[in-house]
Parts: sequence; C-alpha cells; structure tokens
Amino acid sequence: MSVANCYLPWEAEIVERTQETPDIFTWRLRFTDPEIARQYTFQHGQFNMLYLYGVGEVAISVMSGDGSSLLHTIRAVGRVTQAMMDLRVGDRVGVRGPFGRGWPLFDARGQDIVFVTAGLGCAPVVSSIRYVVANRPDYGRLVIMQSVRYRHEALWAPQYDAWRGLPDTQVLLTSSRDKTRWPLWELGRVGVLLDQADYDKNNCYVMMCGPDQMLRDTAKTLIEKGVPGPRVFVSLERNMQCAVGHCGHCQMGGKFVCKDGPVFPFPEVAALMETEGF
Amino acid sequence: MNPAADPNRTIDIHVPVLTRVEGEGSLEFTARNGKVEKLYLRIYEPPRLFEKFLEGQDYTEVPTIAARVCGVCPIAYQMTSIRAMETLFGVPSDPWIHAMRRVIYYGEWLQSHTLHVNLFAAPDFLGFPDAISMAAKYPEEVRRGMRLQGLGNDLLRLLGGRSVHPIGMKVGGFHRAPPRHEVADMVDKLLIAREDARQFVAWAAGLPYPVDEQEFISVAIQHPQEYGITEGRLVSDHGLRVSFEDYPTHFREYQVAHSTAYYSLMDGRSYFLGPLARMNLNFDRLPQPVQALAQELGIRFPSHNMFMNVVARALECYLAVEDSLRILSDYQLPARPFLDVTPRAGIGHYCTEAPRGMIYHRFELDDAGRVSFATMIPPTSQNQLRIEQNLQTAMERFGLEHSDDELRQFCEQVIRNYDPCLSCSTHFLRLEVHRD
Amino acid sequence: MEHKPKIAIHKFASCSGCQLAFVNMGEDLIELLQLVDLVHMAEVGSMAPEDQQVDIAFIEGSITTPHDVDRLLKIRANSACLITIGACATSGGIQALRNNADSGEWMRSVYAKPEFIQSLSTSAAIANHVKVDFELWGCPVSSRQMFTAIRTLLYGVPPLSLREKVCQECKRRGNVCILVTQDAPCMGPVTRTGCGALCPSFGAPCYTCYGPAEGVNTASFGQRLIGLGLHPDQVARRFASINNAAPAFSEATRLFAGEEGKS
Amino acid sequence: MAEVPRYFPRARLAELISVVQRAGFRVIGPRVDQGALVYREIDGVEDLPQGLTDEQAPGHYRLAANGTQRHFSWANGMSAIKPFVYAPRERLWRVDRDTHGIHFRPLMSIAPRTAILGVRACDLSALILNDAHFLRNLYPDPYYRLRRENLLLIAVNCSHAASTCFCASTGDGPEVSGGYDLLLNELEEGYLVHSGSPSGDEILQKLATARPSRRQLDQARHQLDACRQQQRAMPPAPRLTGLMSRLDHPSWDAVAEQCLACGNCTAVCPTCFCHREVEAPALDGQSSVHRRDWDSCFNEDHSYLVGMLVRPDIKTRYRQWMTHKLATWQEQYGRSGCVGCGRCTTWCPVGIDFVAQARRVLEDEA
Ligand SMILES: Cc1cc2nc3c(=O)[nH]c(=O)nc-3n(C[C@H](O)[C@H](O)[C@H](O)COP(=O)(O)OP(=O)(O)OC[C@H]3O[C@@H](n4cnc5c(N)ncnc54)[C@H](O)[C@@H]3O)c2cc1C
Ligand code: SF4
Ligand code: SF4
Ligand code: SF4
Repeated sequence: MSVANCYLPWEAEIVERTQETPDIFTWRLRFTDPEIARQYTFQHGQFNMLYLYGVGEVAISVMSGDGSSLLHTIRAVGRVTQAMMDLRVGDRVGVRGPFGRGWPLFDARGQDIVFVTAGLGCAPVVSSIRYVVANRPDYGRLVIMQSVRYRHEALWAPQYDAWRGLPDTQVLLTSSRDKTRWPLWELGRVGVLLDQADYDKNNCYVMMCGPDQMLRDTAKTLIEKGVPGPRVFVSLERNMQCAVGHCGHCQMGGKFVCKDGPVFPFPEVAALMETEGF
Repeated sequence: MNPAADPNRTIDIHVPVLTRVEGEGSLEFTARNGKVEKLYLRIYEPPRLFEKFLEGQDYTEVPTIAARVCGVCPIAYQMTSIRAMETLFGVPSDPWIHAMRRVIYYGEWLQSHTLHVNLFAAPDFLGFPDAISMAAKYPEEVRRGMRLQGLGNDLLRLLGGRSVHPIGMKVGGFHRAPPRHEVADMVDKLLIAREDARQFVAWAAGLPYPVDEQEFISVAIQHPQEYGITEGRLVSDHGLRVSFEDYPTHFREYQVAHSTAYYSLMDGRSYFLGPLARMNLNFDRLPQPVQALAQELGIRFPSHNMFMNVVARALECYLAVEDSLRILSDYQLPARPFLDVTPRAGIGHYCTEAPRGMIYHRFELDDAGRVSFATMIPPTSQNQLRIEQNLQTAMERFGLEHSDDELRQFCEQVIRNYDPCLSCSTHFLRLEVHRD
Repeated sequence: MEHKPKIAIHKFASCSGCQLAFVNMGEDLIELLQLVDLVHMAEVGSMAPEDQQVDIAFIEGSITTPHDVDRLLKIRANSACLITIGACATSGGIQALRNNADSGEWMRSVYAKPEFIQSLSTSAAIANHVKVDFELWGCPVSSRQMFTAIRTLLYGVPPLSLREKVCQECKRRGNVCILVTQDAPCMGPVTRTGCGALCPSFGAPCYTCYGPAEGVNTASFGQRLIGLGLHPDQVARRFASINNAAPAFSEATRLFAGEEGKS
Repeated sequence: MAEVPRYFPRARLAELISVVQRAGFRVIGPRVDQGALVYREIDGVEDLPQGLTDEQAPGHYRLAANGTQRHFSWANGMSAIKPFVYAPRERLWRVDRDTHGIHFRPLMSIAPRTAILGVRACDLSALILNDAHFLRNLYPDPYYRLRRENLLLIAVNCSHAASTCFCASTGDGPEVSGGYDLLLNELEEGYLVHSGSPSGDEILQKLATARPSRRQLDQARHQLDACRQQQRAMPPAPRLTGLMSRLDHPSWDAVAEQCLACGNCTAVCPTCFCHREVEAPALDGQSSVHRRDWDSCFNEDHSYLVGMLVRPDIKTRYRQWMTHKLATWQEQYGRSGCVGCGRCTTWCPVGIDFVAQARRVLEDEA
C-alpha cells in the first residue's frame, strides 16, 4: 500500500469473472499500472479494499494471486457488493491493500492443520487451504471442516471433493438447514463435525472463519478438547471503512480488527467475544 | 388547422389536470347555443385543515406550521402570521428588520415569478406543450430564467436558510443576521444579475400575447413611499382605503352550492389580486430605475389586459433585483436581529403581498400566547371568482367556434395567467363532478 | 446507458414544496434532464398517465381520499422503484394531526358544507398503502437529496440513508449547542440528519422537520425539555409537529400529553 | 516552567497577534458565539473575549462578566484543537472516469498556516493523543499531517477551572507541560511568556518584553495552584481498566435510560477519532469525490455489519464510549483517552456526568 497516501486506491481491471452461485462471484483483477502490479504482494488472510466507482469501498479477502492476477470472491449482500455483481470483464475498479495480519501459515509448518469455516467465511480460508495443499510436505495432517446453510450453497464443491482424495486429508461437511442428509454430509452446525476430526491436538494449528458465535463456540470446544488456546486462530469481521486503523469502526475493545487482525489468536479476543457489544 | 366548428354546438370540456400551475386543479365547463352555461374551476387539493391545527399552538410555532400551507409562498404565510402577532403584541417597527423582510420577500417573488414566467407561461405564448420542449429551442432564455430563479433562492437562503420553508424568521424579527461576507457575496451576485433581469423583462414584454381586456377591480397593499409588500393599507382602484384590521368588514368568504371552493367578495363584488393589480395601483411607487425600464420598453400601467399580468410579474423581478441591491449595498450588522416580544391576548390581523396577491391572516390568542382561533385567506381563493368570470367572457370573445382542443388550451392559458396556487388548500374542497 | 430512465413526480395532499425543491435545482435540473426523461410532473406540464411504466416514481404528499388510494395503487403497479419525498408522503405530514382528532368535527368547524367533502378521515403516509422502496425525509426534501438519490439509482445502487441525529452535523459545522447555552428547546437530539443542521446554524431550535432519527430516546429528552421549563403539553406539541404521525413521535406525544393512561 | 519567562503588559497582546499574522499565519482564537467561547478566526485583539468567565455544569454553559480585563479567564470552550487538525469533513480524493478507465487523484487542500491562541493544557494533551492515533501508525494520515505541520500553538495556563474540569486528576493540566510554541500566563496586568520551540523563539524576539518581577511570578504560581483544586476527579488509570470487568454492571442500564445517543460527547471530545467515509458522485456521472465525516460510536452505522448491529442499543453504545475512552484506549495508546477537559459533561444535552458515571460503574466513592 502506498505509504504516501493510504487512502488512495489504485485502478484495476476485471480480467475474468466467474459466477459461483446466484449471489457469489469471483473476480480476477489486474492493476493497470504495471509498476504497482509488480510490487504487490500479500499474505493469506489479508484483505483489500475494493472500490466501486461512484459508490464506495468494501473489505474483501485476497484469495490468491499477485498484482497482475488477483482473485477475490464476493458475495452480493448489500449496496456495494450487489452493484459489483453487475460489473463485467473489462470494467475498472479501485483497489487498496493488502491490509491486516494474515494466517500463521509460516509458524504452522510441521504441524497438523485444522480449518473450520461456516457460511461465506470460507473465502479467507480457502486461499490458505490451497496454500497448504500446494505445500503439502511442509505440514502434517489436514482437516477441513465446513458448514453451510444448504448443501447447494457449498461453494467450490468439486474442489472439496478433490481435497478429500488427498493423502492425510479429511474433509468434513455439514449443512445446518437441510432436511435430508446427503452422502458424505452431516446435518447440523459445525460442532457436529468436531468429534469426527482426526488431528494431534498438541501439535496443530486451527484456523477458523465465520460468524462470531460459531467462532466462539467452536474455539471453546476445541480448547476444552485440549487444543492450546494460542494455537486457535479466528478471522473476524467488523465494519471497515479506512482499513488503516484510523476510522475506528472496526474496534473491538482495544483492538483494531483491520490492523491488529482480522486474524487473531483466540485468547486475544476471547473475553470480548463473550459480551454483546464489542 | 381545424375547420371551424359550429359555435352553437354543445361543448363539454373537461381539462382533467391543469398543468403548469402550482398544485393540482381542473376545469369543467359546458356551453350550449353559443353561451357558456356552466363553468367550474375545480381544485383537487384535499382539505388539510391548517386553521384547525393552529389552534392550541404557541405563537412561536405558528410561522413554522403556517408555512406548510404552501411550499410556493411560505414566506408570505410566515410573514403574515408573524406581523399579525406583532401588531397584536405591539412590537415597534425596526428599520433593519423591515429592510430584511423586504429582501426575503423579494427572494420569494423572484423565485416564484421567474418560475412562472419562464417555465409555466412562456411555453404558452411560444407554442410549446411544456417547458422541457421549450428549453430545447430557447436554451439561453431558459437558462437565464433559471439563473434568476436561483438568485431568488439565494436571497431566501441568505435570510432564511433554505428556499422552501425557510427557517430564519420569527415573531420579533430574524434568528440570524447574515454575516457581512455573505451579504457582500450576495451583492456581487445581484450586480451581475441586473442585466439578466433587464433582459428578462424585455423578453417577457415581447412575448406574443393575445389581448384580453377585462373589467375588474384591482386590490393591493399600498404604502406611502414604497411599493407595498409588508406594510401599508388595503386599497382598490374603486375607492377602497382601509387598514388591515378592517378586512373582515369589507371582504367576505362564501361557499356556493354548485361550486367546489370558497369564494371571496369585496363589498359584494369580485376583485383581482396579484402583480398586475399591484402595478395598477402602485406603479408610481416603484424605484426610479424600474419605472425607467418600463418606459423604455413601452410597458404601461394601469392596464386591463389580463395578459399584462405576466409582464407585471417580470417587472417585479427586476424590482426585486434592484431594490435588494439597494438595501444590501448599505448593509449594517445589527446589534441583534430581533426585538423581544411579550405575548398578550387579543386579535391580530394582517395582510401582505404574496407573489400571487394579497393574503390575509387573523389570529385570536389567549394570554399565554396560544392560538384560539385562526383564519388564513390565500390570494388564489380570493381570485377564484374573478378567474371564472374572466374565463366566461374571454371564452365567448375568443369564439366558441374554435375546436375543443383550442378552447381547452385557451382556457388553460387564461387560468395560468393568474398563476393560481392551488396548494393553498386552506379553503379549497374537492367535490364530485356535476356532468350534464 | 442503453435507455434513458423515466422518472415521474406525483403529487398528493401537500404544499408542493418538495416538488419545488426539485424545480429549484437550477441549472442542475437541465443537467438532470439530459440523463432522465421526466414523464410526469404536472407542475411543469408533463403529464404521462399514471399507468405508464416508469423507472422511478417520486411521491409527494399524503393519502387523504379514496381517489388518492386508487391513483397510488396504479402508480405503484407501474413503477420499478417508488420513493417518497418529504414529510407528507413519508410520515403523513403536518396534516396527520387530524388523525387523532375528530375530523368530522374539524371539517364542520372549518367548512360550512362539509357534506361535500369526500375525504378519508386520516392523512396517511404512502407506506400505509403500498410498498415504498426508499424514503427521503424532510419538510421539504432538499434538491441535493433528490439528485443524490437519482444519481445513485442511475449507478444501480439504492440511495444511502443516514439516520443519525441532527446534533452530529451541527457539531461538524462547529455550531454552539443552543440547548446547553440558552436552554433552547432544540429537537436536534431526536431528529434525523439531512438538513445540514440548518436551524441551529441560524441559532434557531430544530423543530423535527426531518423526522425521527434512529434509536431516539424521546422519554429522556422530553423530561429534559420539562427541566428547561416547558409544560408537558408543550413538550407533546414539540413532538407533534411536522412528523407527528411518525411512530417514535406519536408515541412521545401520547406520553407527554398524558394520554397514556386514558387509552 | 523551567527557564525564566518574559513579561509584557496586556496592551501588547495586540502586537503579539500582529507579529504572528505578519509571520504568515491566520490566527484562530476564542470568540463569543451563541453564548459560548469557540475557536474562530480573529482579526485582532478586539475579537477576543474580555472580562468574561464561564460557568459550566452538566448540560449547562453560560458566560458571565467577572469584572477583570482578562482575555483568558475562562476554562475552555466548546471545541479543542481537534477540528483544526482532523477536519469534521475532509475531502480525501477524487476519481474521474473517461473512456480509458478511472483515475484517482488525492485532494490535499493546502492547509493554511494556522496559529491557535489560547490553547489549554488539556487541549495539548489531546493533541498528543491525536498525533499518536493519526501519525504514529504504520499508515500515517497525510491529511492530518499536513494540517498538523502548519500549526503554531500559543498556549495559556488556566487561571480558573470550571466545575466540570478534572484535568488535575488525569495529569493533563491545568499547567501546560509541553508541545507548545509559546506559552502565556495571564496576570492581572499582563502576561508571562515562554517559548517552547524555534518558531516560538522567533516570534518572541520580535516582541518587546521585559523581565518579570518576583510578584508576577508568584501570582502565576498561585493562580495555577488554585486551579488545581478541582471539584471532580477521575479515578487513576489503572483503576479504570476495571471497567472492562464490569460490563454487566446495572449502572450501564441506568445511564442508557437517560442517554440520547446523540453523540454530542464524542463530537466535543478532543480525542475521539471516529469517522465514516462518504461518496459524493457528481450528477453527470463523470466524477466522484470521496470524503470522510466525523462519526460517533453512538450512531447505528458505526457498528453495522450486513444484517446486524454489533451495538444495537444505547446501552452497548454508551458502554463502548466509556470503556474505549477510559479503559481500552490504554491498551491502544498506553494511557487513558480522557484528558479531563469535561466537555462531554458540559455539552451533553441531558447532562450525563462522565466522571460520576465512571465512578458508579467502578463503585467508587467520590
Ligand atoms: C476482513 C474482511 C474480509 C472480508 N472478506 C470478504 C470476502 O472475501 N468476500 C465477501 O463477500 N465479503 C467479505 N467481507 C465482508 C464484506 O466486507 C461485506 O459483505 C461488505 O462490506 C458488504 O458491503 P455492502 O455495501 O454490499 O453491504 P451493506 O449492507 O450495504 O453495507 C454497507 C456498508 O457497511 C460496511 N459493512 C457492512 N458489512 C460489513 C462487513 N461484514 N465487513 C466490513 N464492512 C461491512 C461496508 O462499509 C459497507 O459498504 C469481509 C469483511 C472483512 C471485514
Ligand atoms: S434543524 Fe430540524 S427543523 Fe431545522 S431544518 Fe433541520 S431537521 Fe428541520
Ligand atoms: S472524555 Fe470527556 S472529559 Fe475526557 S477528554 Fe473527552 S470530552 Fe474531555
Ligand atoms: S469508538 Fe467512540 S469513544 Fe472511541 S474514538 Fe470512536 S467515537 Fe470516540
């Protein structure tokens, strides 16, 4: 990010666009300034501020890529994101980033890796899963747990199937609102998967993403099961406007989620996640 | 062109919605054997019962609520109620406040008059269905009108904060005295606008008007020195000379069985209010430059050609620019922009000149300064009978042999000429249509 | 843009002030008319029928007659997006004061022959009759609100609607709080932003013309007004003003007019 | 007040102002507006208040004559320095669209060189906190920096504390301890003046001053001592972190009954930094301006997330304000975010007393 003016976006072009589900789409972006494209790097778990011309900015995790091929997966939920869904290949947007603290993928080398996600929370995690898969020898067992509301909402289902076939890898899926149980699927919230997961609780890193309540409940269960608290990481969402720790919206107690997070070791935020209003 | 129609045919014209007037209304008339038999001007505006809402309100709230009768001339509503209460409370006059009140009034006149001349009336005489299509052919003229309208809004904003339902006035004066630099900016704008305003009058005076000579009594406020707006007495060109509190003895509202609205009579006769009436009575009180421009352009008052109402309106725009400029060029910051008032029980009457003509308010207050009874009579309801009479004679003179469409268009022109403000709904009702 | 969006402005019971705010855009209006087709606005002479399909219908005024209801239904059925402008359309306006009164009695006292009046006994907000997509509050709305709404919709995005209190904007403007320095009964702390804190910038107390803000605490604020020397009835009237029928304000009116116990 | 100050009589204050103006600064000073003192641009000494003092109480501010010739014998006005460095509304950048794409351009308004006259100890402490937030950050704020670098600060030691002041307990006043260019002590007949920076030295050199007498130095000291005797006292910072272990305390509910969530407190607080970003597209669709406006944690959109509000009610919002200001601020910037100016109490329309509320939650007897 430009240190001279951290508020100023750079222009980027949509070079590819995929409609993943009726309300989720993926953009491949390229900075139009080759110099910026060359300099841009990110860590898994960081995010960019994407700007829609004339409307405003939203925080979106960086899925993968580099400055000339940057992937973002966006769910159309409100003013900005719904209008973003109408953009076409060739259209221009603004990008600022990357911001925040990412996943501890480096520290986690040699350990078992447990990913837990719910809902669209999967976006920031999927890029890390891909990273672990690509660097499989560096890590121990890989457990991927994902819950969705309805099975048909499961984004990247084929991708999950592919991961399932990898050695030392477990993929556990559940849908919380479906009525019928599908093969390879459980019914219920993510908690129902925890008992099936197979990992070394003393030598693992857990990375989680999803609604606050799911993060809190799952983290507590995992810690009760013996996973050391500092090994449990959560990625949080708060209202974000400046992304550089100035605007104050993302504060959670003394933390600025944008710069101190969005990824936190659970113990850093555990107390605040217990109380409504932080 | 349509072939001439049989003038003795039975004509039933119903203009469902009058356009390019403030508010919504319609016209319905029937002619048989070459005579207009029945003619109603209908107002759609459903009753909003303002006089009732005002009962029980503190005098301080009255200007706020009264303004909501009409978004087109809120200053007239605020000012008339404010002055009614001030006269009751015995608030002395203050030159600064008086001058600023004229300026804010000029703002409203300028805004309302340019809107009418530019967007409502001109398309009639230049043969366009509406202002939008006229703008394509006369872009510069339309822009000039809009600039002047914008200037009116700027004057309103300077003293009132915004152009519709301004918030700057209160019983006793103004909430805020504009700081010097804002006034200086305004003076600059007025200086630039002078030429626009002169051209605007010339343009308006040169539009191809029909001639519609009518018999009518002009009524307006007259002031010994100034062009009457907020101070003076009521006069007519038939000998009326009375103070505002005598309004009820000479003017009377009544409802007629077949009609849709209250009508007003002055000493039993219909009368006419508005820019033309004002010019007819007060032309000699206009500032010198305004009289000079009229002479230069060959504009003469008094006039009984109804279409001169448009010209009168345009000339008042120039008056607004010139006189505001004179007042604001000598601007001094006052120690305080208002006088203290002490409420007292009693009845306050007042009249001022709204853009469309004289407006009358009467408030009955209790000792705590709360309203116990309110009456507000807008100019359009006072002009109502005059409009219908005008239509009747003008139509027969125009010739019933014209096609229905032409007749309809002509009627609309005649009505629009009064710039009737149908939003002033205090006394307008909507009734069923009586059809033959 | 493939097609020029069609917009219409319809009037019901109102003072026409909001339409005028639109006409008062000045030269911006000319700019705007290059971007959209204004197909209905009686004031300027454009008169497409109510059943013409439009992209955006702006509604001014409240619903007071059965005929209004028919017209409104027709407009709604033919508009992709329906936006209320101003207090009348959004909350029923000042004329909603009659909702609580015996309007038959009121009619009789104002009109000699009330039997001719065909009128619903209430003045209702548009949302009481049809679905409203967006509300532009204010009495009147400002030209800026209207063209920002249109501009944003042209971008395919719903207009932003801020609901914070007038105080916030008042402080941004650097105004001194006249409630604190002069005990003025300024309604800023319960009134929705949008006007630019106009009244307090003129040293005048706010009178709620932009309607209730979000999360207002009318009970506490009303008590404070009593503390400043207002009689509870005066407090009730401060709430029962331009937006008297907005739920937060009508409840507050009842609370301070002491009718809570009676009903 | 380490080194010895200089002295000039009251009549020379006008000269100080014109020296500063001639050095190329616009001068901001206290002015009376709608019954209160506020920092506004001044042309000269005639625009300053004279012989006025302030009476402050929860939800109450009045000016009153005090029969002196003094210009600064009041505690503080409605706003501190915050608006001059962190503007209430700041245009950040502009984007233009053409057939090639969209082009971003920063809107760095040229910050005028600005001298602020009459700055108090609490205001200076707050400015240091503003600096910490906006500048000592991985991404320093360029807009803030530009304004900040163009400031000349002429501070004044307080000679009178309002009933709402508690800077003595937070350690931020009433005596100015640093961060100024010039510092005044207003005495009955004139001023003691110190310089605190090279810019201050430069101005001081252009001013005719004298050595102060012992009596004058004593007067200054006594004034300050008297000013330290304040009616309110905030518990010390370490105790304030205890607020975070009392998030369920019933007095949060009680204060929520009274609080209007109007955000006047956060707006007048010299250290609150929250703002929202706003887009203002031009009507023709060819450009757009992106700006930021002061925001408040009392507003619903402050904690908005698609489909939910993190702080849905007045209770959680009030608690956010107080816990942030007094407790979690310490985690962020190593000290409490409150400098004891008392503005949040004076300018609260319903007069909620910040210190009393903190004590209630901490169950601390005043
Ligand atoms: C660190 C981080 C990473 C994210 N990554 C992704 C991602 O990869 N894909 C994705 O689809 N979504 C992601 N989100 C959520 C995304 O930012 C919101 O869905 C988006 O801001 C909604 O904006 P809107 O204008 O469409 O919705 P509206 O409901 O209209 O929201 C209005 C405004 O509120 C703010 N806002 C609302 N919700 C959020 C939120 N959850 N987080 C931050 N600001 C919010 C934004 O400023 C937004 O413009 C992420 C959020 C954060 C904080
Ligand atoms: S301050 Fe209040 S009354 Fe005045 S314009 Fe704004 S909302 Fe309306
Ligand atoms: S919290 Fe209150 S007393 Fe403390 S610095 Fe802010 S406004 Fe001043
Ligand atoms: S969160 Fe609240 S208390 Fe903290 S800086 Fe923002 S507005 Fe001030």
